[in-house]
Amino acid sequence: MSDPLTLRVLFFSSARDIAGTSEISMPCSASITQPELRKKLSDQFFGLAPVLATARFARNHCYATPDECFVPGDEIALIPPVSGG
Amino acid sequence: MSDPLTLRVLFFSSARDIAGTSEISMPCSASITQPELRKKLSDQFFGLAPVLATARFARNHCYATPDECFVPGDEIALIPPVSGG
Amino acid sequence: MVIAVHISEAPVRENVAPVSTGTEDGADLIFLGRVRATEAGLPITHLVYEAYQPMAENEIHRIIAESATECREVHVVHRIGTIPVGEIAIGVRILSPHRREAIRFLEIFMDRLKTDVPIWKMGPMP
Amino acid sequence: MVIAVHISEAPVRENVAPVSTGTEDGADLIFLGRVRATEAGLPITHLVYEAYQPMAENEIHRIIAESATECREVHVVHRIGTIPVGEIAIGVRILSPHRREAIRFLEIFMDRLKTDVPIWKMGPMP
Repeated sequence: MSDPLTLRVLFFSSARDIAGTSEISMPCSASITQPELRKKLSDQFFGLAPVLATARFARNHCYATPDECFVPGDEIALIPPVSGG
Repeated sequence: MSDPLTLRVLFFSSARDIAGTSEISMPCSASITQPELRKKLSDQFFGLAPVLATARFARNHCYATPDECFVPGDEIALIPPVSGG
Repeated sequence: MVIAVHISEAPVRENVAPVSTGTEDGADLIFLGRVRATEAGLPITHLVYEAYQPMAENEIHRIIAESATECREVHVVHRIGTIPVGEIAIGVRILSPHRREAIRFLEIFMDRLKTDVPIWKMGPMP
Repeated sequence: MVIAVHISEAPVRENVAPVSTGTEDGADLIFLGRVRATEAGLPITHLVYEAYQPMAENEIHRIIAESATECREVHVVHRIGTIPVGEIAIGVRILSPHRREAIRFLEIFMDRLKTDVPIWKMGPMP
Protein backbone atom coordinates (compact mmCIF):
# COMPACT_ATOMS: atom_id res chain seq x y z
CA MET A 1 0.00 0.00 0.00
CA SER A 2 2.98 2.34 -0.44
CA ASP A 3 2.33 5.65 -2.16
CA PRO A 4 4.38 5.74 -5.38
CA LEU A 5 5.13 9.46 -5.03
CA THR A 6 6.30 9.55 -1.43
CA LEU A 7 8.96 8.19 0.85
CA ARG A 8 7.78 6.88 4.19
CA VAL A 9 10.27 7.85 6.91
CA LEU A 10 10.10 6.26 10.38
CA PHE A 11 11.67 7.66 13.54
CA PHE A 12 12.63 5.64 16.60
CA SER A 13 13.91 6.33 20.09
CA SER A 14 15.72 9.69 20.39
CA ALA A 15 14.93 10.51 16.75
CA ARG A 16 11.21 10.17 17.43
CA ASP A 17 11.44 12.17 20.64
CA ILE A 18 13.15 15.06 18.84
CA ALA A 19 11.06 14.89 15.66
CA GLY A 20 7.90 14.71 17.77
CA THR A 21 6.46 12.09 15.44
CA SER A 22 7.12 8.44 14.69
CA GLU A 23 6.51 8.66 10.98
CA ILE A 24 6.28 11.13 8.11
CA SER A 25 5.39 10.83 4.47
CA MET A 26 7.79 12.85 2.33
CA PRO A 27 7.02 13.88 -1.24
CA CYS A 28 9.55 12.19 -3.51
CA SER A 29 9.18 11.90 -7.25
CA ALA A 30 12.60 10.43 -8.10
CA SER A 31 15.54 8.77 -6.36
CA ILE A 32 17.16 10.60 -3.48
CA THR A 33 20.64 10.14 -1.99
CA GLN A 34 21.29 9.74 1.72
CA PRO A 35 23.03 13.15 2.05
CA GLU A 36 20.02 14.75 0.35
CA LEU A 37 17.62 13.05 2.74
CA ARG A 38 19.73 14.00 5.78
CA LYS A 39 19.63 17.63 4.63
CA LYS A 40 15.87 17.58 4.14
CA LEU A 41 15.26 16.01 7.58
CA SER A 42 17.69 18.37 9.28
CA ASP A 43 15.92 21.36 7.67
CA GLN A 44 12.48 20.06 8.59
CA PHE A 45 13.16 19.00 12.21
CA PHE A 46 14.90 21.44 14.51
CA GLY A 47 17.45 19.67 16.72
CA LEU A 48 17.61 16.48 14.67
CA ALA A 49 21.10 17.17 13.25
CA PRO A 50 23.04 15.52 16.14
CA VAL A 51 20.90 12.39 15.86
CA LEU A 52 21.33 12.34 12.08
CA ALA A 53 25.08 12.45 12.60
CA THR A 54 25.15 9.13 14.49
CA ALA A 55 22.06 7.38 13.10
CA ARG A 56 22.00 4.91 10.22
CA PHE A 57 19.33 4.64 7.55
CA ALA A 58 17.46 1.42 6.92
CA ARG A 59 15.65 0.84 3.65
CA ASN A 60 12.81 -1.66 3.59
CA HIS A 61 14.01 -3.34 6.82
CA CYS A 62 17.70 -3.60 5.90
CA TYR A 63 20.55 -1.23 6.68
CA ALA A 64 21.33 0.89 3.63
CA THR A 65 24.84 0.74 2.22
CA PRO A 66 26.48 4.20 2.14
CA ASP A 67 25.90 4.81 -1.57
CA GLU A 68 22.42 3.32 -1.73
CA CYS A 69 19.73 5.71 -3.03
CA PHE A 70 16.10 5.70 -1.95
CA VAL A 71 13.19 5.70 -4.36
CA PRO A 72 9.49 6.56 -4.09
CA GLY A 73 7.59 3.84 -2.24
CA ASP A 74 10.51 2.90 0.05
CA GLU A 75 10.09 2.54 3.79
CA ILE A 76 13.04 4.38 5.27
CA ALA A 77 13.88 4.33 8.96
CA LEU A 78 16.27 6.49 10.90
CA ILE A 79 18.06 4.16 13.35
CA PRO A 80 19.85 5.85 16.28
CA PRO A 81 22.48 3.72 18.08
CA VAL A 82 20.69 0.62 19.37
CA SER A 83 20.65 -0.74 22.93
CA GLY A 84 18.71 -4.00 23.02
CA GLY A 85 19.37 -7.05 25.17
CA MET B 1 36.71 -44.51 61.57
CA SER B 2 40.03 -44.85 59.68
CA ASP B 3 42.34 -47.64 60.79
CA PRO B 4 45.57 -46.09 62.07
CA LEU B 5 47.70 -48.89 60.67
CA THR B 6 46.37 -49.06 57.15
CA LEU B 7 45.98 -46.98 54.04
CA ARG B 8 42.58 -47.12 52.37
CA VAL B 9 43.02 -47.16 48.58
CA LEU B 10 40.03 -46.58 46.28
CA PHE B 11 39.86 -47.54 42.60
CA PHE B 12 37.59 -45.91 40.03
CA SER B 13 36.66 -46.47 36.40
CA SER B 14 39.32 -48.41 34.46
CA ALA B 15 41.42 -48.84 37.62
CA ARG B 16 38.53 -50.59 39.36
CA ASP B 17 37.81 -52.76 36.32
CA ILE B 18 41.42 -53.95 36.17
CA ALA B 19 41.91 -54.31 39.93
CA GLY B 20 38.62 -56.16 40.19
CA THR B 21 37.75 -54.28 43.36
CA SER B 22 36.75 -50.75 44.25
CA GLU B 23 38.70 -50.56 47.48
CA ILE B 24 41.52 -52.18 49.39
CA SER B 25 42.97 -51.73 52.82
CA MET B 26 46.76 -51.77 52.67
CA PRO B 27 48.93 -52.35 55.74
CA CYS B 28 50.97 -49.22 56.32
CA SER B 29 52.82 -48.47 59.52
CA ALA B 30 54.67 -45.31 58.42
CA SER B 31 54.62 -42.74 55.65
CA ILE B 32 54.84 -43.99 52.07
CA THR B 33 55.90 -42.10 48.95
CA GLN B 34 53.90 -42.11 45.72
CA PRO B 35 56.52 -44.13 43.79
CA GLU B 36 56.48 -46.70 46.60
CA LEU B 37 52.69 -46.96 46.48
CA ARG B 38 52.68 -47.25 42.68
CA LYS B 39 55.17 -50.11 42.93
CA LYS B 40 53.09 -51.92 45.56
CA LEU B 41 49.89 -51.56 43.55
CA SER B 42 51.59 -52.60 40.32
CA ASP B 43 52.97 -55.71 42.04
CA GLN B 44 49.64 -56.55 43.63
CA PHE B 45 47.35 -56.01 40.60
CA PHE B 46 48.31 -57.59 37.30
CA GLY B 47 47.70 -55.21 34.40
CA LEU B 48 47.37 -52.07 36.51
CA ALA B 49 50.74 -50.60 35.41
CA PRO B 50 49.39 -48.75 32.31
CA VAL B 51 46.62 -47.17 34.41
CA LEU B 52 49.10 -46.20 37.12
CA ALA B 53 51.18 -44.44 34.46
CA THR B 54 48.41 -41.98 33.58
CA ALA B 55 46.40 -41.84 36.82
CA ARG B 56 46.82 -39.28 39.59
CA PHE B 57 46.60 -39.93 43.31
CA ALA B 58 44.16 -38.07 45.52
CA ARG B 59 44.69 -37.90 49.26
CA ASN B 60 41.68 -37.29 51.48
CA HIS B 61 39.66 -35.86 48.57
CA CYS B 62 42.36 -33.57 47.14
CA TYR B 63 44.85 -34.22 44.37
CA ALA B 64 48.23 -35.03 45.90
CA THR B 65 51.16 -32.85 44.94
CA PRO B 66 54.01 -34.88 43.37
CA ASP B 67 56.18 -35.00 46.50
CA GLU B 68 53.36 -35.52 48.98
CA CYS B 69 53.68 -38.65 51.14
CA PHE B 70 50.78 -40.70 52.45
CA VAL B 71 50.40 -41.76 56.07
CA PRO B 72 48.40 -44.43 57.89
CA GLY B 73 44.73 -43.48 58.08
CA ASP B 74 44.70 -41.62 54.75
CA GLU B 75 42.02 -42.23 52.14
CA ILE B 76 43.94 -42.53 48.89
CA ALA B 77 42.22 -42.73 45.50
CA LEU B 78 43.66 -43.67 42.15
CA ILE B 79 42.12 -41.27 39.63
CA PRO B 80 42.36 -42.32 35.96
CA PRO B 81 41.81 -39.51 33.41
CA VAL B 82 38.36 -38.09 34.04
CA SER B 83 35.52 -37.64 31.52
CA GLY B 84 32.60 -35.94 33.23
CA GLY B 85 30.16 -33.45 31.73
CA MET C 1 18.83 -25.20 11.05
CA VAL C 2 15.75 -24.24 13.07
CA ILE C 3 15.49 -20.50 13.74
CA ALA C 4 12.69 -18.91 15.76
CA VAL C 5 12.49 -15.22 16.65
CA HIS C 6 9.77 -13.55 18.70
CA ILE C 7 9.53 -9.92 19.75
CA SER C 8 6.52 -9.04 21.85
CA GLU C 9 5.29 -7.55 25.12
CA ALA C 10 4.73 -11.00 26.63
CA PRO C 11 6.93 -12.06 29.55
CA VAL C 12 9.78 -14.38 28.56
CA ARG C 13 9.73 -17.85 30.09
CA GLU C 14 12.84 -19.19 31.83
CA ASN C 15 13.11 -22.05 29.35
CA VAL C 16 12.80 -19.47 26.48
CA ALA C 17 10.99 -22.00 24.30
CA PRO C 18 10.11 -25.64 24.44
CA VAL C 19 12.57 -27.47 22.21
CA SER C 20 12.65 -30.97 20.89
CA THR C 21 16.26 -31.81 21.51
CA GLY C 22 17.66 -33.95 18.75
CA THR C 23 19.71 -36.95 19.74
CA GLU C 24 22.87 -35.24 18.48
CA ASP C 25 22.36 -32.09 20.58
CA GLY C 26 24.96 -32.46 23.31
CA ALA C 27 24.74 -28.77 24.25
CA ASP C 28 21.62 -26.88 25.30
CA LEU C 29 22.54 -23.32 26.28
CA ILE C 30 20.06 -20.79 27.65
CA PHE C 31 20.87 -17.13 28.26
CA LEU C 32 18.42 -14.88 30.09
CA GLY C 33 19.17 -11.16 30.20
CA ARG C 34 17.35 -9.56 33.12
CA VAL C 35 16.64 -5.91 33.95
CA ARG C 36 19.02 -4.76 36.68
CA ALA C 37 18.00 -2.40 39.47
CA THR C 38 20.65 0.12 38.47
CA GLU C 39 20.86 1.82 35.09
CA ALA C 40 23.59 4.37 34.37
CA GLY C 41 24.28 4.53 38.09
CA LEU C 42 20.72 5.35 39.12
CA PRO C 43 18.19 3.11 40.82
CA ILE C 44 15.25 2.16 38.59
CA THR C 45 12.12 0.07 38.96
CA HIS C 46 11.69 -0.85 35.29
CA LEU C 47 12.89 -0.14 31.77
CA VAL C 48 10.93 0.47 28.59
CA TYR C 49 12.10 -1.19 25.37
CA GLU C 50 10.95 -0.37 21.88
CA ALA C 51 11.72 -2.10 18.59
CA TYR C 52 11.45 -1.48 14.88
CA GLN C 53 9.85 -4.86 14.91
CA PRO C 54 9.93 -6.22 11.33
CA MET C 55 13.51 -5.07 10.85
CA ALA C 56 14.63 -6.30 14.28
CA GLU C 57 13.24 -9.75 13.48
CA ASN C 58 14.96 -9.69 10.08
CA GLU C 59 18.30 -8.69 11.57
CA ILE C 60 18.16 -11.34 14.28
CA HIS C 61 17.35 -13.97 11.65
CA ARG C 62 20.22 -12.77 9.50
CA ILE C 63 22.74 -12.82 12.38
CA ILE C 64 21.70 -16.36 13.29
CA ALA C 65 21.85 -17.60 9.70
CA GLU C 66 25.29 -16.04 9.24
CA SER C 67 26.91 -16.93 12.56
CA ALA C 68 25.23 -20.04 13.97
CA THR C 69 26.22 -22.34 11.13
CA GLU C 70 27.44 -25.02 13.54
CA CYS C 71 24.30 -24.90 15.68
CA ARG C 72 21.15 -26.88 15.01
CA GLU C 73 18.48 -24.71 16.61
CA VAL C 74 18.38 -21.11 17.88
CA HIS C 75 15.46 -19.40 19.61
CA VAL C 76 15.49 -15.70 20.42
CA VAL C 77 12.71 -14.03 22.39
CA HIS C 78 12.95 -10.29 23.13
CA ARG C 79 10.39 -8.58 25.29
CA ILE C 80 9.45 -4.96 24.57
CA GLY C 81 7.31 -2.40 26.40
CA THR C 82 7.64 -1.99 30.17
CA ILE C 83 9.82 -4.58 31.92
CA PRO C 84 10.13 -4.52 35.73
CA VAL C 85 13.48 -5.00 37.45
CA GLY C 86 14.42 -8.70 37.73
CA GLU C 87 12.32 -9.79 34.76
CA ILE C 88 13.72 -11.13 31.51
CA ALA C 89 14.30 -8.72 28.61
CA ILE C 90 15.92 -11.26 26.29
CA GLY C 91 16.09 -15.04 26.16
CA VAL C 92 18.34 -17.01 23.82
CA ARG C 93 18.34 -20.80 23.58
CA ILE C 94 20.88 -22.64 21.47
CA LEU C 95 21.10 -26.36 20.65
CA SER C 96 24.27 -27.69 19.09
CA PRO C 97 26.31 -30.89 18.99
CA HIS C 98 29.01 -29.54 21.35
CA ARG C 99 29.21 -26.73 23.88
CA ARG C 100 31.97 -24.69 22.24
CA GLU C 101 30.00 -23.64 19.17
CA ALA C 102 26.95 -22.77 21.30
CA ILE C 103 29.00 -20.58 23.66
CA ARG C 104 30.88 -18.93 20.79
CA PHE C 105 27.63 -18.16 18.98
CA LEU C 106 26.04 -16.71 22.13
CA GLU C 107 28.93 -14.25 22.48
CA ILE C 108 28.80 -13.24 18.82
CA PHE C 109 25.04 -12.93 18.88
CA MET C 110 24.87 -10.71 21.95
CA ASP C 111 27.60 -8.43 20.59
CA ARG C 112 25.83 -8.11 17.23
CA LEU C 113 22.47 -7.60 18.95
CA LYS C 114 23.88 -4.61 20.80
CA THR C 115 25.29 -3.00 17.65
CA ASP C 116 22.91 -3.93 14.84
CA VAL C 117 19.42 -4.91 15.96
CA PRO C 118 16.97 -1.98 16.06
CA ILE C 119 15.80 -2.36 19.65
CA TRP C 120 16.18 0.47 22.16
CA LYS C 121 16.27 0.49 25.92
CA MET C 122 14.77 3.68 27.29
CA GLY C 123 14.99 4.84 30.87
CA PRO C 124 11.71 4.84 32.76
CA MET C 125 9.76 7.99 32.03
CA PRO C 126 10.10 10.43 34.91
CA MET D 1 28.88 -15.86 46.54
CA VAL D 2 26.28 -18.64 46.60
CA ILE D 3 27.64 -22.04 45.53
CA ALA D 4 25.53 -25.18 45.31
CA VAL D 5 26.76 -28.55 44.03
CA HIS D 6 24.74 -31.73 43.72
CA ILE D 7 25.82 -35.09 42.37
CA SER D 8 23.15 -37.77 42.36
CA GLU D 9 21.23 -40.25 40.25
CA ALA D 10 18.21 -37.95 40.05
CA PRO D 11 17.28 -36.49 36.65
CA VAL D 12 18.45 -32.89 36.18
CA ARG D 13 15.73 -30.30 35.65
CA GLU D 14 15.94 -27.91 32.70
CA ASN D 15 16.12 -24.90 35.03
CA VAL D 16 18.93 -26.70 36.96
CA ALA D 17 17.81 -25.09 40.23
CA PRO D 18 15.32 -22.51 41.32
CA VAL D 19 17.23 -19.30 41.92
CA SER D 20 16.26 -16.08 43.59
CA THR D 21 17.71 -13.64 41.11
CA GLY D 22 19.09 -10.61 42.85
CA THR D 23 18.24 -7.24 41.42
CA GLU D 24 21.82 -6.80 40.20
CA ASP D 25 21.88 -10.09 38.28
CA GLY D 26 21.69 -8.97 34.68
CA ALA D 27 22.87 -12.34 33.37
CA ASP D 28 21.30 -15.73 34.05
CA LEU D 29 23.11 -18.42 32.07
CA ILE D 30 22.06 -22.07 31.99
CA PHE D 31 24.08 -24.82 30.35
CA LEU D 32 22.64 -28.31 29.95
CA GLY D 33 24.94 -31.07 28.70
CA ARG D 34 22.91 -33.89 27.22
CA VAL D 35 23.84 -37.46 26.29
CA ARG D 36 24.29 -37.73 22.52
CA ALA D 37 23.20 -40.74 20.50
CA THR D 38 26.73 -41.30 19.22
CA GLU D 39 29.76 -41.99 21.40
CA ALA D 40 33.18 -42.59 19.87
CA GLY D 41 31.47 -43.04 16.51
CA LEU D 42 29.08 -45.77 17.66
CA PRO D 43 25.34 -45.52 18.28
CA ILE D 44 24.37 -45.82 21.94
CA THR D 45 21.14 -45.74 23.92
CA HIS D 46 22.58 -44.51 27.22
CA LEU D 47 25.79 -43.81 29.13
CA VAL D 48 26.77 -44.73 32.66
CA TYR D 49 28.55 -42.13 34.80
CA GLU D 50 30.34 -42.75 38.05
CA ALA D 51 31.89 -40.28 40.49
CA TYR D 52 34.23 -40.24 43.43
CA GLN D 53 31.49 -38.23 45.00
CA PRO D 54 32.97 -36.39 48.01
CA MET D 55 36.06 -35.42 46.05
CA ALA D 56 34.09 -34.46 42.93
CA GLU D 57 31.92 -32.14 45.01
CA ASN D 58 35.04 -30.65 46.66
CA GLU D 59 36.74 -30.06 43.32
CA ILE D 60 33.69 -28.43 41.79
CA HIS D 61 33.39 -26.14 44.81
CA ARG D 62 37.06 -25.27 44.56
CA ILE D 63 36.89 -24.47 40.82
CA ILE D 64 33.89 -22.21 41.39
CA ALA D 65 35.46 -20.42 44.35
CA GLU D 66 38.67 -19.87 42.38
CA SER D 67 37.24 -18.91 38.98
CA ALA D 68 33.77 -17.44 39.47
CA THR D 69 34.90 -14.48 41.52
CA GLU D 70 32.84 -12.06 39.42
CA CYS D 71 29.69 -14.18 39.61
CA ARG D 72 27.12 -14.03 42.37
CA GLU D 73 25.63 -17.51 42.29
CA VAL D 74 26.66 -20.81 40.69
CA HIS D 75 24.71 -24.08 40.75
CA VAL D 76 26.14 -27.32 39.40
CA VAL D 77 24.11 -30.51 39.19
CA HIS D 78 25.74 -33.66 37.77
CA ARG D 79 23.75 -36.82 37.27
CA ILE D 80 25.46 -40.19 37.71
CA GLY D 81 24.35 -43.75 37.06
CA THR D 82 22.54 -44.66 33.85
CA ILE D 83 21.51 -41.69 31.66
CA PRO D 84 19.48 -42.32 28.50
CA VAL D 85 20.28 -40.50 25.25
CA GLY D 86 18.80 -36.99 25.17
CA GLU D 87 18.71 -36.59 28.94
CA ILE D 88 20.82 -34.13 30.92
CA ALA D 89 24.13 -35.32 32.38
CA ILE D 90 25.20 -31.91 33.71
CA GLY D 91 23.43 -28.64 34.43
CA VAL D 92 25.21 -25.39 35.29
CA ARG D 93 23.40 -22.18 36.20
CA ILE D 94 25.29 -18.93 36.69
CA LEU D 95 23.99 -15.56 37.91
CA SER D 96 26.20 -12.51 37.48
CA PRO D 97 25.87 -8.76 36.94
CA HIS D 98 26.84 -8.95 33.25
CA ARG D 99 26.91 -11.67 30.63
CA ARG D 100 30.63 -11.65 29.87
CA GLU D 101 31.78 -12.96 33.26
CA ALA D 102 29.08 -15.66 33.24
CA ILE D 103 30.07 -16.88 29.76
CA ARG D 104 33.78 -16.76 30.57
CA PHE D 105 33.24 -18.73 33.78
CA LEU D 106 31.13 -21.36 31.98
CA GLU D 107 33.98 -21.99 29.53
CA ILE D 108 36.59 -22.21 32.28
CA PHE D 109 34.38 -24.42 34.41
CA MET D 110 33.60 -26.95 31.69
CA ASP D 111 37.26 -27.18 30.70
CA ARG D 112 38.33 -27.74 34.31
CA LEU D 113 35.48 -30.22 34.87
CA LYS D 114 36.81 -32.33 32.02
CA THR D 115 40.37 -32.36 33.33
CA ASP D 116 40.09 -32.29 37.13
CA VAL D 117 36.75 -33.47 38.50
CA PRO D 118 36.68 -37.21 39.32
CA ILE D 119 33.64 -38.18 37.28
CA TRP D 120 33.83 -40.80 34.57
CA LYS D 121 31.67 -41.48 31.56
CA MET D 122 31.56 -45.16 30.78
CA GLY D 123 30.16 -46.71 27.64
CA PRO D 124 27.04 -48.79 28.10
CA MET D 125 27.94 -52.28 29.20
CA PRO D 126 27.72 -54.70 26.28
